[in-house]
Order: sequence, then structure tokens, then C-alpha cells
Amino acid sequence: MEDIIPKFNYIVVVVLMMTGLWSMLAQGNLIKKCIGMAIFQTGIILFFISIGAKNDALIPILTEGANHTFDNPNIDKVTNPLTQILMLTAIVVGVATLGVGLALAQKVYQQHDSFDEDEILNNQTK
Amino acid sequence: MADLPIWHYDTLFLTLALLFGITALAMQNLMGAAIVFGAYSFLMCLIWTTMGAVDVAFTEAAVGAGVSTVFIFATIYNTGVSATPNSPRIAFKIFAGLIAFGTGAFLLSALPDFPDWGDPKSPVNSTIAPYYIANSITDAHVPNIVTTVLADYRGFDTLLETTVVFIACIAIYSILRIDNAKSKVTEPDIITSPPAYDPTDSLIIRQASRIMVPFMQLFALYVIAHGHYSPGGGFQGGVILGASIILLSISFDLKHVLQQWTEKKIMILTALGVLIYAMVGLACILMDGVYLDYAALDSVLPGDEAYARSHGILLVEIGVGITVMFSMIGIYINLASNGRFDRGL
Amino acid sequence: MNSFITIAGVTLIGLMLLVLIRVIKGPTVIDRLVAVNVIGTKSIVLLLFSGILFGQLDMFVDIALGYGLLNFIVSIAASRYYQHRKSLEQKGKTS
Amino acid sequence: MIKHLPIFIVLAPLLGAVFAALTSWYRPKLSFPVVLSGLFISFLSSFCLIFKLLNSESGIIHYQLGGWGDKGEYGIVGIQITVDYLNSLILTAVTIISLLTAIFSSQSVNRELAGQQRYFFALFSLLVTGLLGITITGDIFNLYVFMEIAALSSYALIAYGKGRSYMASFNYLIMGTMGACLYLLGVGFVFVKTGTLNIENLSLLIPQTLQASQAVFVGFVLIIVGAWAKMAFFPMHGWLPNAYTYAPTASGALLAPLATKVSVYAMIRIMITVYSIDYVLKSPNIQTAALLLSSISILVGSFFSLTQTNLRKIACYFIVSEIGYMVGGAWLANDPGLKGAVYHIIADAAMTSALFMVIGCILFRTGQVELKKLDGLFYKMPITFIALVITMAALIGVPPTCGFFSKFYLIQGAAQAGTWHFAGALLISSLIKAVILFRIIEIGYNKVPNPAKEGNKTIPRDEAPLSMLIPTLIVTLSLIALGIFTDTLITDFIAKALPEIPAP
Amino acid sequence: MEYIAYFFIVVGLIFFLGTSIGLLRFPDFYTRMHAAGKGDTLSTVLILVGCIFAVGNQGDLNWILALKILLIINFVFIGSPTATHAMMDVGERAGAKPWNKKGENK
Repeated sequence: MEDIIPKFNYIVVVVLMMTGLWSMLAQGNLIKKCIGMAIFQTGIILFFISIGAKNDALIPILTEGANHTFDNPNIDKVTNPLTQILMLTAIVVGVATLGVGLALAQKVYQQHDSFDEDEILNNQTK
Repeated sequence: MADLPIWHYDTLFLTLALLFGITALAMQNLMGAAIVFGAYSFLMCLIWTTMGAVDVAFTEAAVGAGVSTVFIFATIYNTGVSATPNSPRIAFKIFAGLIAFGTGAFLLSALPDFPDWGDPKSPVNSTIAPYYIANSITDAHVPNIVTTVLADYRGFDTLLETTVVFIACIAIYSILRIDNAKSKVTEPDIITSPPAYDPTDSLIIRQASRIMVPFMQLFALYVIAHGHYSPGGGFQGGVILGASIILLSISFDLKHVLQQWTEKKIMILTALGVLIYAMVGLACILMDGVYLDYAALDSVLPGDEAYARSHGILLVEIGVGITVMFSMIGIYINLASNGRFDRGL
Repeated sequence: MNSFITIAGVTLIGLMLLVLIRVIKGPTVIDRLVAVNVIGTKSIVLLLFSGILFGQLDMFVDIALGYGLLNFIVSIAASRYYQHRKSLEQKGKTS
Repeated sequence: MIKHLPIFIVLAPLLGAVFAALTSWYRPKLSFPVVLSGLFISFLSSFCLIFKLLNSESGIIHYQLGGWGDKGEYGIVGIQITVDYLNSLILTAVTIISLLTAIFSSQSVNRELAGQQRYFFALFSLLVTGLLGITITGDIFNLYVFMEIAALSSYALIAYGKGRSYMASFNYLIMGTMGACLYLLGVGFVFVKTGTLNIENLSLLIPQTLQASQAVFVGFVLIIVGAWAKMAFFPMHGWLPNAYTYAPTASGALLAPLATKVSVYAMIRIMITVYSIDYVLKSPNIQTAALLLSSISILVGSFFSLTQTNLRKIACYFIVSEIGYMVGGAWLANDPGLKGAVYHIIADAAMTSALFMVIGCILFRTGQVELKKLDGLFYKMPITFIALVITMAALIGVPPTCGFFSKFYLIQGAAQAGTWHFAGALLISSLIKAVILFRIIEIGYNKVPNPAKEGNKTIPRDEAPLSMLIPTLIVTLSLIALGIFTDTLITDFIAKALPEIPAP
Repeated sequence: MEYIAYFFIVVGLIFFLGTSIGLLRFPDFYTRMHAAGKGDTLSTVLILVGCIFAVGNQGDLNWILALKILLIINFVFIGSPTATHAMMDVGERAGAKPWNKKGENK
């Protein structure tokens, strides 16, 4: 337990991602696939954010305060900003992908009147 | 978090989020899954604040509460499917489960090699990040380090990210738009035909959004402009602006929004945002700098080099805000009207 | 003060777990929607709590404000969806 | 201005796309020339860079975006884009092929997508931006963003095909996002242990200090698997044939030659620059698995192409088998193997481009590419038919063409590494392609349709318009030219691009 | 000031306890709605007021912070009942039947 708790975040990340991955692979429903995709992406975002977190640290917006000043901030007391920027990008990319995926799903539905992958395949081979 | 190590507080949230994620995927009813997915993104937002990632939390709050759940609703509305069937592919599901399990086990095999959660001396926190923390103020006079890194140190990423949003908008228009008016696309039979505009219908919602929308837009502009000093910036502001229009179209009528926001307007404005960003970069080249080196602009912008960077960041954020706002509107009206541009959610 | 806020926050999360049961159980979709709406509102409170714990509430209050403004869009969108539907439970095609 | 050439390679198509989206509302006819000029600037920049590179001593050109250079102990804090021997060739190949494809596709777009082509060229240009970006960037996270740019625009380009293309595009979206996410996760695993994202800094850190780290190893596997998903490598190839078959001609002609090859480049870049050949050789399990999968990929692609009746689907399965060549060659991790793989990226880009252009020409005139309906093609479209035969010959590996030389190097590499199943798969694949070539010749040349039946004395010549024919011919002739100049390419560029490879 | 903050937050939590129990235990949609709509808004507002005092106690209360929290309260006050109204409207249209003593919840 002592070993697990300090790394609990990684375990949650892996479980979340694998749930999303399973959903992307196994679900027959296109919308469910899209939701699974979003959850997979949040898993990755969680991974990045949690590796940038620091114990007992402040948010990466500098203020004139007790333990640091503008010119000489206490680096260990400020959360890592780099991982956050990367994940801002990833979130926006995720929303864009989700939008395109949903648009394609709507088009597929217009053609086949179904969201189920198996049914769509049957329709196509007919 | 003040005196506690991170995990004492976050473990609760993480477990909760895990529950929500699994619930969302396990739910048979699609609408229910979408709603639970919304709640999941609320929790994610909380997790990120507790880890000190305020800008990420803000983006997730704006995206999760404002747009992405609504996109899923719009798709479900236009397809009228409410439940997933019990598809019989058990063997395939087990196979996929094995793949996922194997991948998970492989990922966990690296667990002992990871630094502890929240360790300030881990390689990630001690290699390159200290530069940003130490120099954000001297380089650009911006206290919000995230803004500096986003728009300046790694400004190229952000230009491309804006481009991604722009592509999504173009892509959705080109995928969904139905050109001829006599298309055979109709509402699914489970949807009653949308009622004509009736001002007495749902008066309360209309009044409430009438009060909220101006505040939202004002707040979004504040978020864009004040991003140097507080969480926020172009993305967050742009998403909130887009969400305010989405709220209008939900609470009033999609038709009115569609009449106002024609494809031409949206496409031109979306492209304009990317153009502003790219042109600020080109201006830097013309002023003898390298691409996106805002310090080269100090002869036209007030203040010294660091202030030139600060102002350059502001210009760029405005471009991002414009693109994100109009793409979100464009994506929403396409998804909501199923490309027909006359009626919808 | 901080320990009090921490305890209050943990209590709040505990109570949110009760709401989560409703989300999972909720016989109809709108039950779930109600519960999710509650969770959304409580998220604002938790945001402010973590702001107090970080000692930088002036930064967190913006997020909470944005949240407060956006929170009800989901509920309204979902209700709008059900206004247009003939019935709450799926009766038509289910695929 | 010379200093800024690297950024213009990426920026010109991006701005071209933005302006094309803007002008399409005022002067719709202008958007094609705008895109074309953007691609042309990009081509000029990459071409000039080759000469600049040849004259430079270090053989590498950096461009620091935002002016953030090396900050001593922190490493490189900004994003840097890099041009060296390896990617300058691929950049030039991508720009040339995209430029020719743009010219090639103007007619077919006007016909196939009448009334809907408003954003087509903007998306086309954005896709090229993404591909060029993947090639030129020196930052592994930046590479992810470029990957997504390329991916999102290709989903839209495929979906232009209407009909079954929507489902194909959706499958591609799921698979592509999975690949990109795995890649990003791999980047995260590497980032955890190194704390930097710059390829140059990573290449100093990983091979020296982090050889034994399990996290870095898992990151390596994830990045490679992500790239495999993007390039339709064997177990994850399911999306490709449908996506490229049902896409419109123009999208297919751009995507098929470039999208997968650029992913192969990304994989090789990660393998030899970020990690190192040493690192690859020290993970023998992955190497064996990759080689086995490449052999299976080659065989699966070839056999499936034998069962297809649609020329376009055949071409798509060819891509699957060609991916096997390149991945296998790279994972042989010896000198001839890597040379062959890098050379084959360029050769295969040209071959696939020629193949899809020829198919586009046939489609333009006859409206279908079912094999059995191509009878008498030689008499109807002689130039196109000859181009098709040359291309097929190159794919088989007939000596004067480039296909021969790449295969030569690959087999040499396989022999050196003792991986006989890979060499065998290469030969079998060549045989199968020869079978298909003879089938095409039999149908197109020997089966003379009876002109009297239709009331004509001779079969009317019906070539595709010049704007399609000329790019096709240029690319086809380049197959032979590439073959002739193999030696220059290998010694002047590829040999310099590859690191020192330890003797076996 | 500190005790005022404690008071408001504790009262808010008690109301939220009522909300959760109500949401969990009430038999039909309308009663659950009642618990959620009223209790949720009230408890949120109370806790937010408590937050104002809590920050005031820490000594870094400035008027703009208080104003922002008041604005949040305002928006919660507008938004939450509106959402509740919308959902109630939906339930009624969709024909959710109220519970009666005989337990005929069909």
C-alpha cells in the first residue's frame, strides 16, 4: 500500500485509458466510440497533469507573496507549467476530433439509419 | 494543497472520476451516457484545479460544460437513437478486453520506474520547466506563466492548435452541409417536428438566458484580455463566447442564430483568427526577427522588448479567441441542424 | 481555517457520492440529469474551496464564475432535447 | 530571407489554405491558384534548402521559433524545426508530389465534386502542411499536433467521397485517434524520465543515461505502435483500403503516396535519432516481432490484392504490403536495411503517386476501374496504359526503375541480418505483383474489344486531359530517373543521414 | 468573522445533506426535483456566502473578489432554478407520473 499510494495517479490513468480503449475497440455504437475516445484522451491529459504536479505548490501564476517574489520565484513552489500547456493543446485537439467524429457519425446514420457497426456492415455488403 | 501531500485529497476525486467514466461507458441509454460524460468532465475540472492546473481546469470547464456535451446531445437529437442495442459480439468484446488488459499491464510494468506523484525533483519538474518559471516575468512581464509558454515559448504549437480548430470547422462544414434544399434528410420519427417559434413558450428559460448571455460575453472578453494575470486566455474566452451563442440558440430558436451566423460569416471570421496569428508571426520576420519572436515588434508596440512580447501575446490571444469562438458556433450549428441549416435542436 | 475547509470539502465529496448513486441508479434519464445538475453546482463550491486552500482565491474565482455561467447550458440543452421527443423512454428504433 | 526558408516550408501551405478559405467567398476561382502558389513557395523553399544543406558544414539547419535558442543547462526551451539530410529529401518529395497532385486534381475535383469543392483545396493544403510539419519538426510534441492537423484534414478529404466513404472515414478517425493518443502517451512516458521534448536534447539523453529505464522503453513501444496505427501496419491496417478506395480521386492521389510514408519517416526519426540504433538492437523482442509483422504485412497485402477486382483496392493493398517493406527495412537496423527503407520511402511515394494518378486518369475517362472492364485500355488510352505498366514494373522491381534498387538494398539487409522470412516475403510479394501486372496486360492489351460492335472502325483514342496526363507522366518518368540516380541519392544524402551503425 | 464563515458553511452543508438524502430517498421524479432544486440552490448560496467570510478572515478580502463571489451567487440563483424549471417542464411533457400513496408509480 505504501508503494501504491504515491503512484495512485498512474494506476487511475491506466484504468481510465484502458476503459476508453476497450470502448473504442469493442463498442458497436458509434457515439459510444466517440465517448470512449474522449475518455481515453482525458486519461492521457490526467497523466500529463499529474506528472507536472508538485506537493505543496502554488498555481503557475506568480503573485507577490510570502515565499517568493516576481523576480525570484521559488521554483519548487510553483506547479510545472509546461505539462499544462501541452494538455491545453490536447484538450482543444480532442474537442475538434470529437466534433468531426460526431459529424461523420451523423452522416453514417443518414445513410444506414443505424449507429450499430454490425448493422452498418450488413447494410454495406448487401 | 496546503499542508497535505497531493494524494490525500485527490485520491477521492480520482476514484469518483473513475466511477463516472465507467458509468458513462456502461450506460445503455445514449442520452444518459452523454449526461454522465458531462458530470465526468466536471470532476476532471476539479481534479485539475487540485493539481494546480488552473488554465487546464478553466478550459475543461468551458469545453465540458459549454460545448462538448452539447455536441453529443445535438448528434443524438438528429439521429433519434436513444439506446444501444445489446450487440451480440461477445467474443470480440472479450478479445478487445484482453488487448486493453494487456496494454494496461504493459503500461503498469513501468510503474516502479516512475517518480513519485508530486515530487518537485522529478526530471519533468527540474529539467526545462524551471526556466519558464524563473524567466516569465523578465522575458515578457506576464505573471501567468501558462500564458507566456502557451503563446510565446511554445507559440508555434498554439498556432497549429488554432489551425486544428479551423480545420475542424471547415471539415464539419464540408462533411455535413447539404446543398440542395430538396434533400431527403428528415427528422427521425421519434422526434416530433420542432414547434414554430412561439414567444410564450418557455418564457422563463428565455428570460434567464437573456440575462445571462450579455454577462457571459462580457466575462469572456475579460477572460481573453486578462489572461496575462489570471487563468484564461484566447481558448477559454473563445469557448465561452461560442457557448453564449449556443445558449441563445438553445433557449430561443436555432433558426434565428442560423440566419445571423451564415456560413460565409463564420468561415471568414474563423479564417481571420488564424490569419491574425500567422500574420503577427510574419510581421516579426519583416521586423528582422524570427518567426513568432514578438520582441522584434518593439519598434511598433509601446514599451521595451518584454512589453512587446506581452502585447504580442495579447494580439495572438485575440486571434485564437476569434477562431475558437466562430468554430464552436459553426460546429454547433452544423451538428444541431444536421447540415440543413433551417431547423434543429 | 484550512483544516475546516478541508473537512468541509471532503464532506461535500462524500455527499456527492450519494448523488452519484442517483446518477447510476436513476430510473429515467431526467433523474440523472437532475443529479448531474446538482453535481455541477457543487463543483463551483469545491472550486472555491480549493481556491481558499491554495490561498489564491482571486485566481480560482474566475473559473468558478465561468462555471456558474456555463453550468446550466447542459441542463437546458437536454431539456430542449426532451421537449422535442415524443416520449422519455426509447420506443422507436433502438439501434 | 534565406534564414527563414525552413519556416516558409510549413507556413506557405498554411497561409495558402487560409487565404483559399477566405477567397472562396469572393472569387471562388482564385482559391486554386492561391493554394498552388503556396505549395510552389513551399517547394522552392525546400529545394533551396537542399543546396544550402549541401554547402553547410554541419549538415543540419536549425530554426528556433520565437528566437528561443539553447539556454545552457535548461536545453532548448522553445520549439525548433530542423532540416538535415534525412528529412530534406522527404520534404522535397512531399512538396513535389503535392504540387503535381494539385495540378492533377483540379479537373477531377471540378467534375467529381461539382458544387462542393469550396473547401477542398483549403483542406488539401492543410493536409500538406501537416505532412510537411511532421517531417520538419524537431519537437516530439509538436509532431503530435502536426499529426492531428494531417489527420483531421484527411478525415474530411476522405469524407468528400460520399457514400461508403463516411463509414471508412469514421473508422479511420477512431484508428487514427487511437494511434495519435498512443503516440502522445509514449511521449509522456519519455517526458517523465527526461523532462524535455526537443529531439536533439532527447537524443543526447536517452541513449546515454536512460538505456535501462523501463518507462523509456514502454514509451518507445507506445510511440512505435502509435506510428504503426497511423501508417496502417499489419494488425491495424483495416481502415486503409476502404478509406482510400472510397475517397475522391484527388484525395486518394494525395493521401495514398504521402500520408503513410510520412508516418514511416516519423517512426524512423524516433528510432534512429531520439533513441538510437543501439537501443533498437538492444530490444531484440520488439525487433523480432516487428520483422515478423512486416513479413505478415507484406504477405497479407499481396494476397489480398490478388483477390480484389477493383484496381483501386488492389493499389490500396499494395500500400499495405509496401508499408511492410519500409517497417521491416527500418527494423533490420543494419546499414543496407535502413538505406533501403529510407530510399524506399521516396521511391514508394513516387510509385504510389504514379499508380493513383494513373487510376485517376482511367477513372476520369471511364468512370470505373473494375479490372474486367478495362479491356482494350491500351488502345483507348495508350499513354496512360504505358504509364501503368511502368509503374507496375517499378512496384515489382524491374531493374532500371527505383523499385529494383530499394528491393535490392532491403534483401541485402535481410541477408545480412539473417532474416530470411523477410527476404522471402519480399520475393513472394514481387511475384504476386508480377501476376497482377500480367493480368492487367492481358486484359488491357490482349483483349481487344471488337470495335465493329459499336459501329466504329477503330477504337477512339480517349486520353485524359493534359492537366492530368502531364503530372502522371512526370511522376512515371521520375521512377526511372530515381532509379538511374540511385547512387547519388544513396551516397550524397541517405548515407550521410544515417548514423554510424555498429557492425554486427 | 471566522465563526460566521463556519456557521454559513455548516448550514449549507446541512442543507446539502438534505438535498442528497432527498435525491436518494424520494419516490418519484417530482419530489426528487423538489429536493434538488431548492436544497441545492440554497446550500450553494449559503456556502458561497460562507466563502466570502472565510476569505475575509484570511485578510486578503478585496472588494472585487467579494463582488465576483456575489456575481457567482447571482448566476447560480438565476441559472439553477431555470434549469430546474426546464427539467420539470420536460418531466411533465414526457408524462412522468407523480407518486401516490398506493405506490402506483406507473
